[in-house]
Amino acid sequence: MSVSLEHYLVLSAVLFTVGLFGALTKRNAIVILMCVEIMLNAVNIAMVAFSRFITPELLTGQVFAIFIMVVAAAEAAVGLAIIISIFRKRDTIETTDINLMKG
Amino acid sequence: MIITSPSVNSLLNPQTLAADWPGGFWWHWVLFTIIVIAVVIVMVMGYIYMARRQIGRMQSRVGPNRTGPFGLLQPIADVLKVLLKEGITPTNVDKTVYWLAPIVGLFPVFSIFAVMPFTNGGMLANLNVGILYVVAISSISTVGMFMAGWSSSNKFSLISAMRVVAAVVSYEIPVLLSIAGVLLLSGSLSMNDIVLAQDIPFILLQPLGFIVFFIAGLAEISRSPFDLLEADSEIVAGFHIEYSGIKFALFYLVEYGEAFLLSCLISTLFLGGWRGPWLPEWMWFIAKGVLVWFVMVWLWATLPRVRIDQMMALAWKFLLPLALINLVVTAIQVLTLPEGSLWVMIPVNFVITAVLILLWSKNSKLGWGRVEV
Amino acid sequence: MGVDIAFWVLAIVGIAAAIAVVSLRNVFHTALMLILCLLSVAGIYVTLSADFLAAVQILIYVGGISILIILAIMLTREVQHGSLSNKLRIPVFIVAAVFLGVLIFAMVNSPWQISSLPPVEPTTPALAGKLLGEGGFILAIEAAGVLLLASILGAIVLVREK
Amino acid sequence: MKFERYGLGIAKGLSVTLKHMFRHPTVAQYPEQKLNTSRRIRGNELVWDRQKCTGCGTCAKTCPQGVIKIVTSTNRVNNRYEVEKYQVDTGYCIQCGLCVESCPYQTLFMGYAYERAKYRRGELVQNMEDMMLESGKKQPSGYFYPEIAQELPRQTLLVERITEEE
Repeated sequence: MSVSLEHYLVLSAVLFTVGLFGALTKRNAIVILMCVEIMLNAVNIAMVAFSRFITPELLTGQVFAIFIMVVAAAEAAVGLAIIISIFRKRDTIETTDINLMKG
Repeated sequence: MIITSPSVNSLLNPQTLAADWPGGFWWHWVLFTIIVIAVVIVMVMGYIYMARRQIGRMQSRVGPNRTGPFGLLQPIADVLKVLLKEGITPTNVDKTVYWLAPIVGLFPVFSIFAVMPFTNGGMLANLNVGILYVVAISSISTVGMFMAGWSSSNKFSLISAMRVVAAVVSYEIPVLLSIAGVLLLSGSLSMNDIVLAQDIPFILLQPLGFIVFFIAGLAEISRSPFDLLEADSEIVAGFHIEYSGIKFALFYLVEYGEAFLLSCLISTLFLGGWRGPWLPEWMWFIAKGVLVWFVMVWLWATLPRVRIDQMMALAWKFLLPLALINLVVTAIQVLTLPEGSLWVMIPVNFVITAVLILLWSKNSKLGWGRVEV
Repeated sequence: MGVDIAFWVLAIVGIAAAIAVVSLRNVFHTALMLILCLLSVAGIYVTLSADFLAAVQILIYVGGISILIILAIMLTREVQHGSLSNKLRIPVFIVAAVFLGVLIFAMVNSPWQISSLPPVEPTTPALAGKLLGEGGFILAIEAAGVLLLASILGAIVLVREK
Repeated sequence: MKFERYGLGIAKGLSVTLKHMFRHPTVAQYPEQKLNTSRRIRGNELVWDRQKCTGCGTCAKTCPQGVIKIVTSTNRVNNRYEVEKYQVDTGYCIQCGLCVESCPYQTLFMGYAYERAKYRRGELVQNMEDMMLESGKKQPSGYFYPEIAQELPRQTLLVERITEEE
């Protein structure tokens, strides 16, 4: 069976779901950030697969993938900076312990 | 399996391949992969020999001269000695990571040589994204070093690994920016096309880019004077303290393989690669690489080791602004200068380089203003 | 044929690595598995004939983001505590499974209009034209540049010691 | 205009190392080439003149390590001591030279040789036959004996080899 668009989309969906599961269940903030990266990558796979199979002459999907990478890089930088400053203040990065705003 | 796929084959640019270069048969790929790996290992041995002899002479010593004529067999003796040693696995190491680290470090070094143009088109894979591939893959070997440093469960190796990461993260930026200057001139990412574009070697057109790339490259592969990740006086041996036997040999190979890689890259990007009169092409390529290695060992024998804060300051305050200015100046020159008048750039760029380095070196002090560069 | 084998190998490696990321307890191993997952995604890009994107993926994710993540792990000393789950484990698993089912159902049953054109080769000049040329995404690029600058400044301000 | 701040230091250093590279190396290739040691070297062996020795045993008494062993018998004919056994354990010898200085008849000398590495500790014990001056194999050092020192060759130094070349 030749690899088609559906294969890539299913791969993308599985990766996205795994990332989603991790992002919602993990307690370590850095691991949550990693899971978000996996989700962004899953979206990128879907983008590039659409670009390859539906509009191969336009490359718009790849352009969007590049923008998603830029946003991911910015998000990682700021996110890790926030995590490190939280760690400095409170000496933990367990999301269950960071509950100052909880009523 | 990936190689035989039509999609990847179509990534290769068939026009720039020489007529007698193999393309279609899988055993050609296997054969030439083995040849490239063998060349790398032989050159690494040659580099080790050359470094030891040259440093010896620069310190008024002789260097190894006992094994074989002129000590030529010394690297082989070294390799045999290291391989025959007992491979010790300390108790508290993270076993899987500890065993995988040398392989993760070694694999990128070999795979980069797939896109290195030893002759005109004489490369395993003429990728369209050649230089980008080189920069991308070389960052994987940092992960190997970090794995080694972390899994050894040794404070010294962890400090060393942190230094590796800090150095690579900071110096990646000047490296990429100075490569971008070259790419503006060559108009292609393919390594072979970069060499083909060098009617004038880019070291003349990009003197500032060359200096930035050379210094930042030295820091990335942690050669002296930026070898503070294995500063023996502070942190014993760096990230491979706990390694012995064949695993240590692999790290040694990575270290000198990266040196060979950097000299080949400089030869390709700035010195005109395989281009040159009279001699065969591959000989020019190797000769330029050896010349670069000579300069690297010369610096190694001369300069004292920098501190970590000096290293960071050099990256962010000195190299980064200079690389940015170089990129902007090159872009303006490429846009405004008419076709075929590249030689005008040579004196202009040399003047700009001299002025910028004078201006910036006045501002950057090392060691509370006592030792100044 | 080669593309098929490559796809299956890369897909299985990628999914296995992703599952390892969410299930391993050692945070450093998690980061290494993330790197493996990102590398296999780069391989997936190659099978989709997006060579430039594959190289950029390795450069940004493996060379940049994962190194930063490892650095953050080291700075926060959370390796000993491990990466534990919170109380929502089972409900989230059910929700994720249902979500995956819906996604796959929608994807498989949608009538995609597959184009038979060959992919653009090489992609680098085409992408450059798309990004920077007439009618391209030059405004978005400028915005991305501003975003990156803002995030760098923000990160520096956040982690700066008083 | 001073250029000390503009990277001239690096250039100076590089020129120094380059100069050294084309200079003659200043090391001696040891097993083949040997430098002359000091004329007054305290080599790690003793040389003993049997003819002049009276067997008084002063050397053994002064030795702080107590490594000199001397056994004598009385010779009634010549009315003197006959040395039966004289041995030094050079493994414990600290080369202080007190035995040489204390010898009233000037029969004991420090050795001039320095290559006495052995595989067994027992082999370091110097016997009577091994230290005799008469055998001609042993060269006494000029330590405490200026007249012997004058006959020995002058010491050669690595520094001299450098100045030779320049």
